[in-house]
Amino acid sequence: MFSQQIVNGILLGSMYALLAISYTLVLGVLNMLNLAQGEILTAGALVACAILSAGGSMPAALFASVLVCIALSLLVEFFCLRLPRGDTQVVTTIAMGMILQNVYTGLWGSESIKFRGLSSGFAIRISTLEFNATQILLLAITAALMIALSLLIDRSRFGREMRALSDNRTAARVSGVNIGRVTVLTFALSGLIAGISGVMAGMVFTSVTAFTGGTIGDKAMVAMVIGGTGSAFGAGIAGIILGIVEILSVGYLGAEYREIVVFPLLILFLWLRPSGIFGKGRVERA
Amino acid sequence: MNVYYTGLFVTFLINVLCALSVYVILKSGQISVGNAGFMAVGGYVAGILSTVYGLGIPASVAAGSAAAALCGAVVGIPALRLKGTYLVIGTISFTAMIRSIAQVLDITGGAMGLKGMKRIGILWIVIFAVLVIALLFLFEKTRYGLDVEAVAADSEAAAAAGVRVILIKVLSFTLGAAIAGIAGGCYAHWTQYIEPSDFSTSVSTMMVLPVILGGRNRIAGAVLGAAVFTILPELLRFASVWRMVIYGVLVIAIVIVKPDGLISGRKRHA
Amino acid sequence: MLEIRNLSQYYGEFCALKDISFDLGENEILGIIGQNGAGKTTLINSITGLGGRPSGTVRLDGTDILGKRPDTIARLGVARTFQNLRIFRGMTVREHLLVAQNRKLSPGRKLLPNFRNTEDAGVDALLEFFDILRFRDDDAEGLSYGDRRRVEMARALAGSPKLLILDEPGAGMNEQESEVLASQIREIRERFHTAIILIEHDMSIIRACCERIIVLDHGQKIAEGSFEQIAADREVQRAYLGEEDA
Amino acid sequence: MKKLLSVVMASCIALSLCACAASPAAPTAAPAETESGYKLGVAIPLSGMGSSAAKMELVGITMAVNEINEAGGIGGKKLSFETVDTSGDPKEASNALRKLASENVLAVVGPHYTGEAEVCYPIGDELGLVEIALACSMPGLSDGYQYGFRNIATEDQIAEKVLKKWVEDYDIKTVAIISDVKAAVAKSIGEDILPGMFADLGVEVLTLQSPVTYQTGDVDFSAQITKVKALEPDGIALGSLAGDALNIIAKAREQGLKQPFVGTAPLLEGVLDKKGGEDTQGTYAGSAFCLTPESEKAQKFIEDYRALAPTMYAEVSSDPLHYCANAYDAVYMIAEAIEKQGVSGAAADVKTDRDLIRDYLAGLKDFDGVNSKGFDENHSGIKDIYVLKIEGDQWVVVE
Repeated sequence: MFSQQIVNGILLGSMYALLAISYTLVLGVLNMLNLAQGEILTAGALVACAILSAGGSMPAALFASVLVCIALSLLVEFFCLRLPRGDTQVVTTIAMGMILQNVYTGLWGSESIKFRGLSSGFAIRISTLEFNATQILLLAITAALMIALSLLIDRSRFGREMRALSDNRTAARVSGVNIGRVTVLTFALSGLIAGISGVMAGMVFTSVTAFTGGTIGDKAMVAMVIGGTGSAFGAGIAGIILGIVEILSVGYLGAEYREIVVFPLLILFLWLRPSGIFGKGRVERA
Repeated sequence: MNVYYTGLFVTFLINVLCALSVYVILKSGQISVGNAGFMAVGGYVAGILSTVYGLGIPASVAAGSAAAALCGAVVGIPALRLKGTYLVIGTISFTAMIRSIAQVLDITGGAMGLKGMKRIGILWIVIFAVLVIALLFLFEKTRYGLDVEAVAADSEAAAAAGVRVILIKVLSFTLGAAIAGIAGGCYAHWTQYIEPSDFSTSVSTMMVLPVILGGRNRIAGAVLGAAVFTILPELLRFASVWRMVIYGVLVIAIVIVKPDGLISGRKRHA
Repeated sequence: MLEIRNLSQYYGEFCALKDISFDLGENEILGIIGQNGAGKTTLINSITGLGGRPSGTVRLDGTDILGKRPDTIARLGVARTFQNLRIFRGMTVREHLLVAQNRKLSPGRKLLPNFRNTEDAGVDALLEFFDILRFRDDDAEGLSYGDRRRVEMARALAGSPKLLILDEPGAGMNEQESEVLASQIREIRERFHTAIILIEHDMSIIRACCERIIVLDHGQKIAEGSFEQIAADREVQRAYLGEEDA
Repeated sequence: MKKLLSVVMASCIALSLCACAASPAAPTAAPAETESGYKLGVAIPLSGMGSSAAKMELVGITMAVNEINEAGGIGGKKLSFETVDTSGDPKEASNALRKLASENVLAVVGPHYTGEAEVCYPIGDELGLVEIALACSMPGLSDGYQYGFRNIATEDQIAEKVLKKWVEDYDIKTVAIISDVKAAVAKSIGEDILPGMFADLGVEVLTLQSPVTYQTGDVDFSAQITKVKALEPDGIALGSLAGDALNIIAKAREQGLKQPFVGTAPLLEGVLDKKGGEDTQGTYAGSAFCLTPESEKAQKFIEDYRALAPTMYAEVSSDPLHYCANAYDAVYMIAEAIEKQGVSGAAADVKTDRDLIRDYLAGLKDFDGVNSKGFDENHSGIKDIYVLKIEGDQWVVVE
């Protein structure tokens, strides 16, 4: 049973990893914490769920979810980053999260909606462990995303501009980085990831509610800090570690101990190493 | 005053205390989105003292506030190392930790919450609120108030001028936490039932929004913000399901139009 | 008054200051000159505790202040201005001086609501001295560049320091203003009994005020002496006029 | 000048807000407020978690009020009601209660949840205002309150009948219990009621030493299902709300668990039958209401509901749940109290009217309602319990 719990931990962890990656992009590059990110994921999940239950195909659902999430991310970028002044950005993203969550409860109500996932019975059995199609897909996508993003950030021109912006905003502007373009693209990218994560969440948890994104969002934020800002790889690994820690504490201690384990871990990191395990970004401290 | 308006008035007073607790910390340049955690400590300690140990309500609210102040100092010291976004994450996770502790312990009633507190007199809540406002008003007139403003403006330059920056920052956190503790104690004895989910992250943000909305550099700003935040939900009751959506849109609109809040004038030192 | 022995400062492998030593007597005005990036500001940042982790020894009137927190050092009587103007946003000129004065008051006095009281006399005199009394209750942020520099100097002096460090106070001043500044600096020493460390590019101010001058180049002290001595020093010429096969 | 402008602007905003607050929100879908009528209060969570159940309750209340008024009202006077949304939050519920009290309502139908009732019952006693809560089935909740009632059977009454039938039908020897640790009523079912009942029935509870728990609204149940799978029980019992139950059962089936599930009243609140599909077939639960009742009064209620519901809310389900019947009967019980006690309804003697209603309801044991008979000495609802099972996409009565 222990090994199966580890597998459960990895699967839950990769959900946190996916969202943590989209968090760390925005925070790493623009030093802005988008607390509405969880709710954007929910939008993706709900849209995909609606399309699937209306008989649409999986690719159609995935495409629609990504489209909606990118649109919402750009909305957040405009109303919560570009317009308001520096220190009120935190407040505006929280307000945006509140708006989105209540729109979902308004439209879809507060019940959980069954997510018609992959119907293929395909599964791999390794000794006692069993991975069904959804779980394999999730692991593949998480790994692919972590590698792709790390390459993007380290190798591509856009990645270099993102890193320049995250190191020193004024220096970046002076050396010709088009701040506006990079900001919008970073948000669009995080929207893309949120869209994919939304569909994955639906498949893994087999049902979606208006509150799905919120619960994953809090944990993803923890993973992002522990993993290290601006490092997709770090966020990914930390997300998975967090998933395992949570599943084991729920499995062996009981559900009420779940937060007790996760949040002190975060505070320890914030205190000792705010830049996280793989943190590249220079962390602004007192 | 009939029953409904007294209920609303008390909610207003508690919202004022909550807003002021964020105001005091924000005044020293630190934004804390975790004051619901201090409020929880204040509420639970006061609740337990008055139900299990039979302490008088005002005394237990004061004790709850002291316990919250202690937490404020404990959070304030590591907070020195964090700025902006990281302080927000740190304070959010502090509240989450307090919530999970309250959920596990038996003395706090776990997930079922703490009940049986007797009703606090409205007069006592008024006294606490007026006391806090008066103290803050006077404190801002003193030279320490000036130090706080300097630290918020530029902590390095303030240090170079001899201001004890670390003392001021930790003091602000402690004071803010104490005020949130009072709010928690009053809330616990007014609704006579508290549970961990009463102190969620969204409650913390509901404590921050009034200060940013009303005006973060004037006590009057925080009080006005609290008034707007008490009356708005009652006004929007007709919109039931879409109430919170309008609420959120309003907040974003005001923050963009009036970044300094409704009252943004500076107060001069006599 | 101030003893500095082999003060060094490394940021990672980059060596910002290397083995700098010099003394400063009571009421002496010491000039520090050098090209941009020579390490002038890094030096005074290390002395006033705003730099990284310097090594070596810095003693003020016998007490070791290296590595202490900036506010502790300030309270020991060291005041400074900043090269890039650190004005308190949203505070009046008078409030700037009151903040610096606060460190002289006992905690008890600081808790009294400060109605019009005697400390104000000191404030007004300083504002008068720097000719900015008329801006007394205006927001300091709104003043002209030169006036904001004077506010910084007034703030530094409001805490009645033993040692005043001025970081390019003359930057951006015309001929006439520089002369006024030079005379003010000399008068500060007499009226406020402070030793002064003056970092400046404007040689006219340096010549007018400083008995002794230190020249920094690439984080090292390459010369020390009176204005005439360092003007004649070959090393200084090489540093200033660029490589030249002497 | 700029400062003056912002202060003026601030004060006029504050003023306009206070002015609007004075006029309470307009009542919804209620017949016009006649001068000499009887006025009831309704406090249900129209927004937030319980919104779909609350909409059903409002349909039931509106049906009862319309029927009474069409039949000539009470002694010729019309009945009306004012609705306030509690959004399922105890603090809002207490505000709503105080608001209704200030409107001189004679009694309140609501609140909905256990958490809300725990806060509102002490306030109801303090204000002297009868409350008939609709969906808080935790045992002992309304004990000792004078004005606090609830028109719902307690969990232990329901569990007793359901478990016995479930154990017999599926020949259960060992059971695993999955229990919520957050929602009060689900937690008390999972931790206090189920273990004891199973012990009395001679069924071994495998999760006694290390309980399998989760928190309301969790998104992932893989850890819990893996643990239960390893125990290999004959059946699985749920101390859960409907939403979580749907997720748990779906996850269990996905991991290959075939065992039958059992729960109590909360399982009926959600859409376990409609949305469960294959996964939830054969799941047992209990309630004080079913869609194929014998009494024609209940059958008429269901038909009337199906007629009125679509006109009020597009997305509310066409099958009424027991909350709807609880609310419907609550209105009739209050109306009966008004009639039998000669309540005047005038603003002057609202205090005495409220006490008359309380006294009547406290002694009401023989009420002929759709699914209500009155209140026991702890003010909990007296109901006959039906054992239900999911067949197809419906809860059907188990003979």
